[in-house]
Amino acid sequence: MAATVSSFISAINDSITSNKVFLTDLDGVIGDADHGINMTRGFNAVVLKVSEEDSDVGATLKKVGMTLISTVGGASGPLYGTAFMKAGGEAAGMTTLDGETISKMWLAALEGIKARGKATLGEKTMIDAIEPAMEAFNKAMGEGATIEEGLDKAIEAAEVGIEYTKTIRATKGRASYLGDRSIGHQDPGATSFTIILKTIAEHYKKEVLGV
Amino acid sequence: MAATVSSFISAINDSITSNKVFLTDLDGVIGDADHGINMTRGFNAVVLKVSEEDSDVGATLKKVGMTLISTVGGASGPLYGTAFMKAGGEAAGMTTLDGETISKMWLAALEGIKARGKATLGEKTMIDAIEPAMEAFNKAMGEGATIEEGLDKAIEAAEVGIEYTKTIRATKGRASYLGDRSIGHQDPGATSFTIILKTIAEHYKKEVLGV
Amino acid sequence: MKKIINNPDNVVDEMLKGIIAAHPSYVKRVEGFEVLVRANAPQPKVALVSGGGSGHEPSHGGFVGKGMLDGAVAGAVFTSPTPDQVYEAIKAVDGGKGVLLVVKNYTGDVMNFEMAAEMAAEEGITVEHVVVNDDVAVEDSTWTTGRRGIAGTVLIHKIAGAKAEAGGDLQEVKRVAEKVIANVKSMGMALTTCTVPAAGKPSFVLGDDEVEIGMGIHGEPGTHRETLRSANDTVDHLLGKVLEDLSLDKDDEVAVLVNGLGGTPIMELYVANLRVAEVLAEKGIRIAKTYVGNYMTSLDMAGFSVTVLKLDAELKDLLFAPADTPALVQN
Amino acid sequence: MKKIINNPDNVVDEMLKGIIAAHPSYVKRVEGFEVLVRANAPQPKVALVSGGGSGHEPSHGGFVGKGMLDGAVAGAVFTSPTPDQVYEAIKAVDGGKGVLLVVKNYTGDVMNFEMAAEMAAEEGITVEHVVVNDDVAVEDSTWTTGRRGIAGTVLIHKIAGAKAEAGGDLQEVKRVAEKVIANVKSMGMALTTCTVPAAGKPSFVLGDDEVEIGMGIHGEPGTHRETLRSANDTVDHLLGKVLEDLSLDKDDEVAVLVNGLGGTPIMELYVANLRVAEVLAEKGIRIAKTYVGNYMTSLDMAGFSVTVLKLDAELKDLLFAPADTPALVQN
Ligand SMILES: Nc1ncnc2c1ncn2[C@@H]1O[C@H](COP(=O)(O)OP(=O)(O)O)[C@@H](O)[C@H]1O
Ligand SMILES: Nc1ncnc2c1ncn2[C@@H]1O[C@H](COP(=O)(O)OP(=O)(O)O)[C@@H](O)[C@H]1O
Ligand SMILES: [Mg+2]
Ligand SMILES: [Mg+2]
Ligand SMILES: [Mg+2]
Ligand SMILES: [Mg+2]
Repeated sequence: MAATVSSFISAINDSITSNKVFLTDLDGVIGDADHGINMTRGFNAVVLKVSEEDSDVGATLKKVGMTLISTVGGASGPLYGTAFMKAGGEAAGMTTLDGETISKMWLAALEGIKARGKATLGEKTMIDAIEPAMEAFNKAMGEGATIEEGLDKAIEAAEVGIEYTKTIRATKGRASYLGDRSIGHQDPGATSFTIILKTIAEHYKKEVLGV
Repeated sequence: MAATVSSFISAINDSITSNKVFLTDLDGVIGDADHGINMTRGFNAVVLKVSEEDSDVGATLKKVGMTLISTVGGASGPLYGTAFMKAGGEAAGMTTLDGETISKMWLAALEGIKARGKATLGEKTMIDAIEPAMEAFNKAMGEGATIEEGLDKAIEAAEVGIEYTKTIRATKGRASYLGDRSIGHQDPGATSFTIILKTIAEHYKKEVLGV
Repeated sequence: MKKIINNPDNVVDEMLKGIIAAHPSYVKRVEGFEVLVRANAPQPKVALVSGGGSGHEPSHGGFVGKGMLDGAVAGAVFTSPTPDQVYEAIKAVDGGKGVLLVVKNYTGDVMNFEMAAEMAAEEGITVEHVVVNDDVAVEDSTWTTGRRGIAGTVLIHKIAGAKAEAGGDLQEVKRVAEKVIANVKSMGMALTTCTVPAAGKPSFVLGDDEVEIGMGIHGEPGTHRETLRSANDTVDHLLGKVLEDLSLDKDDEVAVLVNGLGGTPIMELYVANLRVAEVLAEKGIRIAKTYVGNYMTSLDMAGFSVTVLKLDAELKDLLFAPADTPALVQN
Repeated sequence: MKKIINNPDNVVDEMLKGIIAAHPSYVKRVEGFEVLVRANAPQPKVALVSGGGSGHEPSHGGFVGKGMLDGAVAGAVFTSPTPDQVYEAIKAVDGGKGVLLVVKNYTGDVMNFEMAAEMAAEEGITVEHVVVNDDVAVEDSTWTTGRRGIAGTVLIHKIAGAKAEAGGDLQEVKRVAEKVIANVKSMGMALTTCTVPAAGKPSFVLGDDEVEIGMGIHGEPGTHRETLRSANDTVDHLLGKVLEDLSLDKDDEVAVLVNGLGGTPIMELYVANLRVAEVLAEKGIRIAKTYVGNYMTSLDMAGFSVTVLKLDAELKDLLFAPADTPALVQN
């Protein structure tokens, strides 16, 4: 596997940065118009902390999580930060990942987010993309799919999750203050997660599979 | 003479009120955008103080002047107020006016304004309309003109005065803070005076001469 | 975007430096962090720390000083500060008697302050926190995030700060803060949008005579939009909602805060205050103290909020206690 | 026009009532007039009266109280008050030791206050007046009206007010006021226009990234328009003009006022203040005291002004003397 953790992180940074305005605009409608700014600030800081020498996936993701926690702020900072730290905990000492490890990391990340933010599925948060995406990935892997097939299924499910967030009323996060007025608009955090997921899949296909 | 002082005042109030926005806009360009508002507030108050029973021109104009002083504020309040009071002083006890009295009243008003505001001709103030208008009136009367002919000459001169204020730099009043930037714009006070003068002339022709 | 700034990325840092340049006898910086503490901190008393995203000035840095806050943590504009920043503030102000965190009820603030409290607890510092949720524009429900914290927060700073200054222990200071929270209600409205420097454009768009009722202090939408009404009608609506929630009786005493959102002239706040005073007088409710001005702002947003705090003897005493901070001096 | 008002015709009256409702222990109304005086006026001391058009809040009513003004006269918005109003203020505050009028240098203000002084003199009240002209944006010339009075006026209130509170006689208070006037210089700029309620529309129009430099506080045009520059460049320009006129030497002491025009957030004022402090530090000029906030506003105009007052021992003492007013409390 030629692609380093750092190259994944750097790809995520690029796609988050180029979606800064888009994510911020989404947050402007039902939040406080900073989600893209927050995430960009965080990943810009993360790429400075991570280098090609960082081969231990677990340790590196923990560093990513710590950096996100100390640079993003807002709701997304502790949540994404916790997610990366928990995921890193499942990959301690590893230099490559298999499907099973990825599933474990994903679950740990999701549980970390739920514990920190006290939200569950259907509250119009990033969970509405993360959880169905994880389940789709697990299902595909259970059916003998490859990692890239699993990721493609996950992306499909995350996109369905984004659509779902449009249909519901927010009960957690800043959009919850809007009550019914939050209906009709997609959740910024579910969107940023889906962007990250897509970037991971693309980067995996390009750098690892070389397609 | 059928027209009462009060009917003149009321005509002036009408024309000032309908020029409120115009005068304010002129003041917005080189001042603080209130001249029309100030003058309207003043004459609206004046009409409430003056009635058909006020037959003594001098006493009535003094009342007008006092009311302007206590309602207009700004620069134009003391100046117009003083002008009406001084003019009234020349018409004490009179119930009709002749050309000579009008000349005396005009001069007293002008001198009152100059004493109060310490300005002279050519400083881009109301004086640049009032003084040439008075001189044109006096000249016409000296040549044997009727009052309405004298007023028409005065209006012509006042309008030339307005044009003149466009060409000069203000050295008195709020527009003086602009220095050369005041050039090219007409003086609001010279304009309001000309409106008053025109109204007097029209009302005189309509109500006194019946034309 | 028209702002007196140099670079959106430096605006919080430069603002903090500008505050210190103006008020060196009141506040100093915890070096390397977006944290202001009392110039002579720590004090031998319970310490109060508040904070949140920047853009609400003078909150919170302006209220650091005698009788109010010991530390203020400034996040990026409208973004709650990170746990490490809050943790540094806690460490800097702790004088051994514990630290109370005054947190406005936003998911981000709550999480970041809680994480900081966990970090401080691991270092052996006693930390408690209270969560302010005075905004009656938001439906109150235990199933959701609940209500936002807005301008009423300043009254918690004032009153809990006075209790700490008077030597109250951490539990007493916390009890007083919670009593204020239980008795303070607010609601606001916006005449215009605001512009986050890093975003460079308005957070939302309002029509020429359209206003947003129940607006949050970060540009979050409120309960609805309507055509601008008279000051009296607007106050009647906001104050009505506030009073619905407070259950005041005749002869009850209250404190009033008519708060400007940053872009509204003080003239208009006083016009609004007149109506607040009239309505309360009609109901026989007595106003012990009124604050009018920019206390909890939303950048350049025009608009205001009305806050009413129901007083009892204890809260009233503490409200009237002296305070000496850059943004509020009271004898 | 988006304003929190009821009727443009009542805005001054309602504002004054709103001020009194908020601060009854500080100010009361001279019934029937747009005049606020100290709640316990007259004092057995020289009385200070200031005023001018409304729309500059908290000037001037907000500075009525111990150690500052005894009376404030509120004209219509941006229109100097009439002589009878000023006269009522003089009568209400005179405690037998004479009255000093602090007048900003506008033709209207000067004439109306002078007429009031004449009326009061006829009643046997000793009245003096000083004319504030701190705005260096305007060319200084004895052939013209001279310079405008802007934010520096507040420092005259503070310092001459302290002298009166300390028992100075009318001539001493006037001398101190004139010393401040000789040593205080200001210059401002506007990011946006302002809207006079009775006019109902903006006083002028600025392009999207256009600003007006040297703006007056009534929306009068300034020296020129330019494209918005950085906070630092803007401060360098304004402060540069101010310092050109003050001839300060290394180790001289000054007071600084970074004044918001009403629509500018405090955050931005502090960013500007940082640069003011930096520039003065580079020149070795010492800042004894800094005020940052909305002191002399122009309705909803966004923008700010920079004021520098050169201090000597007497002025410094008086500047640091206590004050207790609705808008400025100083221990
Ligand atoms: N309690 C929560 N649990 C999970 N996700 C949440 C929660 N609260 C907020 N979020 C996510 O955070 C996103 C907002 O992030 P951001 O705008 O950066 O923070 P803030 O709301 O503090 O401004 C939301 O779109 C939502 O997906
Ligand atoms: N010193 C002066 N002498 C004569 N007229 C003056 C003087 N100063 C100002 N004016 C007149 O007053 C007008 C402005 O009046 P107004 O706008 O009502 O007052 P203000 O300037 O106080 O806002 C000017 O257009 C000018 O004609
Ligand atoms: Mg957000
Ligand atoms: Mg004017
Ligand atoms: Mg945020
Ligand atoms: Mg005026």
